[in-house]
Amino acid sequence: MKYFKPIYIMALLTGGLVMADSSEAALFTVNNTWMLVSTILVFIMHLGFATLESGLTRAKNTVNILFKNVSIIAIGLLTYAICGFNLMYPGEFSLGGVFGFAGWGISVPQGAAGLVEYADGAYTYFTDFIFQAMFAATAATIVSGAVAERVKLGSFLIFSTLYVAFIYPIAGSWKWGAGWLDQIGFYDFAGSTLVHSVGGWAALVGAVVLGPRIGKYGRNGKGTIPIMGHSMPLATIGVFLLWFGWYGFNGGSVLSADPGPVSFVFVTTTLAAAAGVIGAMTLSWTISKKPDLSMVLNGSLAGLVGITAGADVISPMNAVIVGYIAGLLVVSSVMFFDRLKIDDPVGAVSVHLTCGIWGTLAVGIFSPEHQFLTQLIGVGAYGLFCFVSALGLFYGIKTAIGLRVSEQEELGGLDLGEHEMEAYAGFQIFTVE
Amino acid sequence: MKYFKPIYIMALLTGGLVMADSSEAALFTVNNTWMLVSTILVFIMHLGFATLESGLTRAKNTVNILFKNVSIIAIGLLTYAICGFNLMYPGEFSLGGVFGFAGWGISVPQGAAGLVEYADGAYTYFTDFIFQAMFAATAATIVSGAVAERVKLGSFLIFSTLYVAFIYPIAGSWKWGAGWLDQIGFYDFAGSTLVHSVGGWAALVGAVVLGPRIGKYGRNGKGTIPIMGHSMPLATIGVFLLWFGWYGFNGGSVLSADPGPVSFVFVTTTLAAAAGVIGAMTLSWTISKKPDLSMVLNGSLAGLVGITAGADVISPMNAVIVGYIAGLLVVSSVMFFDRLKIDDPVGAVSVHLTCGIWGTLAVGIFSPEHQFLTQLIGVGAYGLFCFVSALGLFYGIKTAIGLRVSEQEELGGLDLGEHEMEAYAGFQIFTVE
Amino acid sequence: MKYFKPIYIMALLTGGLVMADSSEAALFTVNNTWMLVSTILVFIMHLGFATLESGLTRAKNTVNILFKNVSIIAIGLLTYAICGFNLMYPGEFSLGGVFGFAGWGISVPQGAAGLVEYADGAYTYFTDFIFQAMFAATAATIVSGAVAERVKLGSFLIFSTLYVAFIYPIAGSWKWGAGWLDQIGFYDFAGSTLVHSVGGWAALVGAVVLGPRIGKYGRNGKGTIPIMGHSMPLATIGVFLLWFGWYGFNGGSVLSADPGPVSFVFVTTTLAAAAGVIGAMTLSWTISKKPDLSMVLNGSLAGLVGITAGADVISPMNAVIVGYIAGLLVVSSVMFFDRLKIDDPVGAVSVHLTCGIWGTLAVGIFSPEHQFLTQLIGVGAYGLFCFVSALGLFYGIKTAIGLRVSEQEELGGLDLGEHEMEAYAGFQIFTVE
Amino acid sequence: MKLIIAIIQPEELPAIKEELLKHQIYKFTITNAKGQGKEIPVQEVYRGISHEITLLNKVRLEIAVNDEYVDAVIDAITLVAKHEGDKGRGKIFILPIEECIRIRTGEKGSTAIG
Amino acid sequence: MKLIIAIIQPEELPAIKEELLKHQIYKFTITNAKGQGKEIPVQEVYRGISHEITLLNKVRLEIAVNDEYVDAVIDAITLVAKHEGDKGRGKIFILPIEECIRIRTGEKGSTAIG
Amino acid sequence: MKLIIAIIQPEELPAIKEELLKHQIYKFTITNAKGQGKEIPVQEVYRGISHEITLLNKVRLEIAVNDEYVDAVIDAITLVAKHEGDKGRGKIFILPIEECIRIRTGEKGSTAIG
Ligand SMILES: Nc1ncnc2c1ncn2[C@@H]1O[C@H](COP(=O)(O)OP(=O)(O)O)[C@@H](O)[C@H]1O
Ligand SMILES: Nc1ncnc2c1ncn2[C@@H]1O[C@H](COP(=O)(O)OP(=O)(O)O)[C@@H](O)[C@H]1O
Ligand SMILES: Nc1ncnc2c1ncn2[C@@H]1O[C@H](COP(=O)(O)OP(=O)(O)O)[C@@H](O)[C@H]1O
Repeated sequence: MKYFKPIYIMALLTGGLVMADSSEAALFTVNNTWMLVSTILVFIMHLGFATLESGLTRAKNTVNILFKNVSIIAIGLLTYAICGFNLMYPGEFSLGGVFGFAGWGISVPQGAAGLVEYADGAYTYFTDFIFQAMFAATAATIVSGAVAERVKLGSFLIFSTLYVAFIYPIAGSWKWGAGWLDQIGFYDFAGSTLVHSVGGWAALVGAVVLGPRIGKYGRNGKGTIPIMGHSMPLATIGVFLLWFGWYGFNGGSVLSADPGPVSFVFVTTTLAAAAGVIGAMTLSWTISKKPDLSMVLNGSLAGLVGITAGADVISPMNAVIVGYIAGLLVVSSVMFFDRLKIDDPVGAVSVHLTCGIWGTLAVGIFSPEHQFLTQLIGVGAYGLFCFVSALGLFYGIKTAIGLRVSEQEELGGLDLGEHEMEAYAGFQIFTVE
Repeated sequence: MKYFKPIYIMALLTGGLVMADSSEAALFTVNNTWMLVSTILVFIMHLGFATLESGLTRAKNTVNILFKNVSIIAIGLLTYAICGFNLMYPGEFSLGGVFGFAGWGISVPQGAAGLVEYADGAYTYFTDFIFQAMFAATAATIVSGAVAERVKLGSFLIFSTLYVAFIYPIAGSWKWGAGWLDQIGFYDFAGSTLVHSVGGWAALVGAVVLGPRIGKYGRNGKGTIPIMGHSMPLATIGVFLLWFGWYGFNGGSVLSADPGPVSFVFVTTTLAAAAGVIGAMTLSWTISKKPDLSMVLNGSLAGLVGITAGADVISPMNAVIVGYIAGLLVVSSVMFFDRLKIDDPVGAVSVHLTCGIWGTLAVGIFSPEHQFLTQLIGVGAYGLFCFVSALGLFYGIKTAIGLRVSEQEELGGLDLGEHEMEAYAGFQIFTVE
Repeated sequence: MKYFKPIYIMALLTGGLVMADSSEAALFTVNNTWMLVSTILVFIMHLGFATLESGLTRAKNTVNILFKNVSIIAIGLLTYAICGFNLMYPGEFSLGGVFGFAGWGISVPQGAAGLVEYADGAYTYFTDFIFQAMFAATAATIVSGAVAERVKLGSFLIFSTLYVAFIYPIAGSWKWGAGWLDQIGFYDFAGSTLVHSVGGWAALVGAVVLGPRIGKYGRNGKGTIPIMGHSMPLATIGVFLLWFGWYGFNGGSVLSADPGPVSFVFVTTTLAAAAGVIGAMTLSWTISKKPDLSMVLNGSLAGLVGITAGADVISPMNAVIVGYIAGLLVVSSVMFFDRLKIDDPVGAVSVHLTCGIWGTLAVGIFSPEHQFLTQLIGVGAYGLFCFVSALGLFYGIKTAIGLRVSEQEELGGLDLGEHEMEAYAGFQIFTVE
Repeated sequence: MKLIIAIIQPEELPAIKEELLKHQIYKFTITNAKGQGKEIPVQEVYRGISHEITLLNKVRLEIAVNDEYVDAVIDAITLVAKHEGDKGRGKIFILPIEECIRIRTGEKGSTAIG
Repeated sequence: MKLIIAIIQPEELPAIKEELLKHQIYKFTITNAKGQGKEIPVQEVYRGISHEITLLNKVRLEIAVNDEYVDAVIDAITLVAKHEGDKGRGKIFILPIEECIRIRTGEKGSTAIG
Repeated sequence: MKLIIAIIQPEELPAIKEELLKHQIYKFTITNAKGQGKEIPVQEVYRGISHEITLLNKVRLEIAVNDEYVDAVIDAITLVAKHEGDKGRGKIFILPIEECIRIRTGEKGSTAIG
């Protein structure tokens, strides 16, 4: 028989694991394991974002985008440990369902309290923290795509740190932390609003405050000129990884491995994503006469964002409808924002905000237990809070240290400007047009 | 303690979860969780196919290949929900073990019937559906590689839709749906024949009907000219992701998390893949004098396809032999089809058909419980059915709307022709030779 | 109800699965399932290495690096089946805690012995083998990065085969096989020393014996010239995949799915990785004035390697410190080795050796149960053994068949020289400077 | 000695190479180029925006020859690349070369060129 | 007929194109080039080593024109690309063309050039 | 003024740069090229098919100089790139330049070239 490595702290940790009988222990273990697997799946979504965003932008800004994505996850995880977790799940609110804070740092409840009793035998304190921490960084990452190719690195990192450390968890506490929106019956299963719209609003504000990239809306008013992403394979890798991770994002949001709900959520999530692809394909093919890969990729994400709020309460058939409509919406939304001359290089606003709102409202439409009006109130409340916060932060930073790189740096690329580095050393890349 | 998001439908779903004791619930939960994890793993194989196929073809056709792969999975999932699942698992056959249909759409058995009783406490109805649905799209994706760089997008999408909606599930029902081949004792554990050969036959027919790419078999009879894939890193990513996903493909086909069989399948699958690499390496190094990465990559897939039919009934030692021979076979097969001037850009026919047949027959050789002759009958029956169906479909589409893009479009690339888009905007790519 | 595929060997395997009650079976199943999931996660780390290493080297050597990485995993798995597993876990030592061998091949204990009794109901024999086998190939892969862009393919493959078949498992047996270092209380949870340093020492020896790449340390003593990696996206994909897989590497090293320890390990692993990013960012930004993506990427790996030895015995807060210091160390170490003119293209020595040593010592600092001195003895013993073995092997191979490609081949690239193939056919790549 | 610079369509290179070989001309240098001329612009679609690309992929072929070969080169290229009615088939420019050196030997003049 | 070869900064191409168009000049060929001149070298940092890159990205613009257009081309380029005090804005070289052939028609001489 | 076009092996560029610098020549432009000549073709193997590649990677070096520097450039290049017996080391072509303009200043003629 093989030898086992002794794990000292294990004894300490499992000391509390005295359960009525060992079958409870088994159920506890499988629930917890599924939550950890979901955590890993949500983690890899950050690679999905990194590759999607760099694929849909130009080669001269690739190092910059990758750098931002690697930094954000690190910052997001650490700030969530420092204060985010305790802002989002304050236990008690000091300010009537709107603000609460359970103290700095992560504090391990001793013995069984942190383990089996912590969540009625569904998962441990540590599992709870790490699963939620992986979600946190997502909101900031969404912004990164919309402000790409022109935002100063330092300014963006400051914005992200503040947004992810304070705005995201406070907003989250209103619903998931049992705050006021939860009390009035607002529903958002895995975060169409709490994660995607929260990121999407900041993305919108960022894109507006920064203004469009040079050349996007024509020199001398020559109309909108597409600025092609430099690598469709990278973008495709990103979308598949996001879809892949979404099984943890939605599946893990069941907060246990309960076979019924988890498998149900898998089905709705999958069908919505597939329908999003078809929705985006039909609309973009009709409008542009040619099948546009970048739109179809966005379509699957649209379907996923759309079903996220109601993945456990919308039937498979209706999930197809929600996803299909999200696919239509994302294409229309991209074109709409272009008409407004709001330049969002990767379509982050259309995917996460437009479809996040749609998904949240869809719960009010397709789930009999939920009310459209309450959902609308939730959407409005989050919109207001995030819009104002993001605007405040962006303007503050703009005033203090500036937001946008110089014209010359933008033309030459942020990789050389901000990093003095190239993403594809040796490759011949035409930097004209 | 943290707050739990209420999940309304969960109550409904788990209402049926009244089990003899909670230990059965725990076992049910872990079995179901493993099936869902396997589902996710099979999902990511589609990214594996997308990257492998685009890596092994030219840069000018990359958008097209990615587009096909994103579409196919969406189409595959939706058609499987509409009719595929009920064709493949009809319950009762209306046509003596050959054809049966359980009705349109996915119909959730109410309460416990759809949950714990559905599969003797191994997984829920939803889990069954979603796991099988992920398999379905695979067959069409295999075809995509063989017809790459010259097939019309629309024609291919029509073919795939029909093949995956009808041919794949009907063929599948013969064995996995308890049809006639199952009754005579034919064995195919995870689909060397039911998935890989079914895709492989269509790939072969497609490659033959379309004819070779311009320039592949020499201008003025100058012999075979290699058309190099444009990105070996992409191809390598594809192979690793496929291998990764295969643990769900084979491991999930145990249809429970039973420790013995699942871990056994992991060992045979892994060793066969490794032996496939070595097999392809030795043969291609001997023949070409130089170690050919593209062949070694195909070698690992060959080993995986080869072991798929018998991963649970072939011993680890024999799995090495099966994998090694698959590695030799794939190299020989690639060269054989080139001699026949059948142009298969990514080697899909050699990997999935040649090794799929080999793997199915290997069960008859290495597993005492199974008979070579029965395996041969199965291989023949599937071959006949798929060949004829694929030929019919391809010829039908060819007659109706044409199959192949114009010579000019092929030379300029399908990305510009079909999509008016470039995969690598900004990069300098030489389109000569 | 759906039909189940019969799995014959399953009956055989699960025949032994007679347990006190079914709740033990459930716990056994979830433990085993988690170990298998961890196995898959460790598997995908090999794609992480492949992409990281090829991203950080030049385009002209990409095929070569990919080929090495695909081969190594195949070789590693097969040799581990042949002798590695039985060298590493000999059961009894024939040479007092230093060397033992349990015989050739993998031998399945019959019935319950190979299943539930094998590891006290934590996992089966097969699971044990396959999980450990995935670790084995890692050590050789680490070397591959340090000797990249100049080592002969054949020579490297011979070195790897011998190192992974004999040196790694013998060294491993000292601790994980319950050998002498285990007996004196040395601690290495998941392999900061047993895996990473063992690979790191060979990487160092390889880099020294081979000498630097042409042009790295200046023509005419012009100082150190950076040789940029050709694809930052590939490198980033590699790092994220490694981090992703590390949840299996560390999480699986708990050797069960026990909720407390596994979730604890997830938290320490994650925070150390995040802190490593910040550590490398602050130091490299300070020194170079510009934020260096390649350093930040290495930083996260540094944090991960650093926490690996003590992921279960170091508190989350201290894990941040361990990770942060690892981040500082990796940057300093890269610059240090450059000063010594030891050319390590991907920083393998700095990540795996420097931080592997740091992590092992950190256990002696941050865990009250462990002694700094014992840890130091362990580090020293492994250093000596690996250094001498690697030196012997490299010199032996150098004498017998040579280690380094010709100058002309190095300039033209190993892809053409060793493989007669290009990684990016069609792309215009400048091969000057 | 003349330097013949021809801007051609990328897909025509293999045929031009074969044609040149018939005249014993097999030494040349090519670069990847983009050209704007009177050719029909290519349409590109990306994220709902359609756009005309006027800078199209070309190959720039450079052949240094002794004067007596100039006509052969022109003939070879025009033979292959001439398509009645189709705009944007490219141009050939003939420039004078004053001296030519074979780097390997240092040899100069008209014998060095081939 | 002259061949005008201009080495310009990549980001100035769109403006130069517009300027040329004002003079009815819209046919040209470009290639991707790297140039070394007196421009301030770009700093690159990689893995703790900082390095000066002196070979910078340029675009090589080739325009064949009849003699009377030469000044217009020079004016258009210098107008856009001229920045007082900033080194490394590039060069224009004028070379003689002896003959020009339109591949499509075989047409020669000064009418073939446009 | 002359335009010196040299087709060289990519790996020889750094040494040629150093040699040119000794003669105070440091301004030049390079493009990535592929050349076919008498050099030994490279063998490529892909999926069991072996194939001869005759279009090999080259660097195309362009240096505009005043007449008195021509010999120095030729010497620098041939010195580095000359390998007895080895085919395919490349060619140098010397073309006349009629005019040279420094874009930044509009300055013309022989002083503008450096
Ligand atoms: N005057 C010119 N100077 C430089 N390149 C030219 C010139 N005229 C044509 N070209 C090149 O030739 C290509 C085709 O030219 P075009 O004039 O459209 O062909 P055609 O004469 O057949 O209509 C252009 O894309 C450009 O690259
Ligand atoms: N004599 C030359 N030969 C070839 N290319 C040149 C020459 N002089 C300048 N160039 C090209 O022009 C670019 C800018 O040249 P530079 O002399 O630095 O500009 P400026 O004259 O404005 O200082 C260089 O990078 C190089 O590509
Ligand atoms: N007449 C020519 N015109 C254009 N390029 C040429 C010519 N001759 C040689 N070259 C270039 O020089 C390279 C080497 O030429 P080659 O004649 O083989 O060298 P060598 O004279 O040393 O044998 C070729 O690959 C090609 O790029």
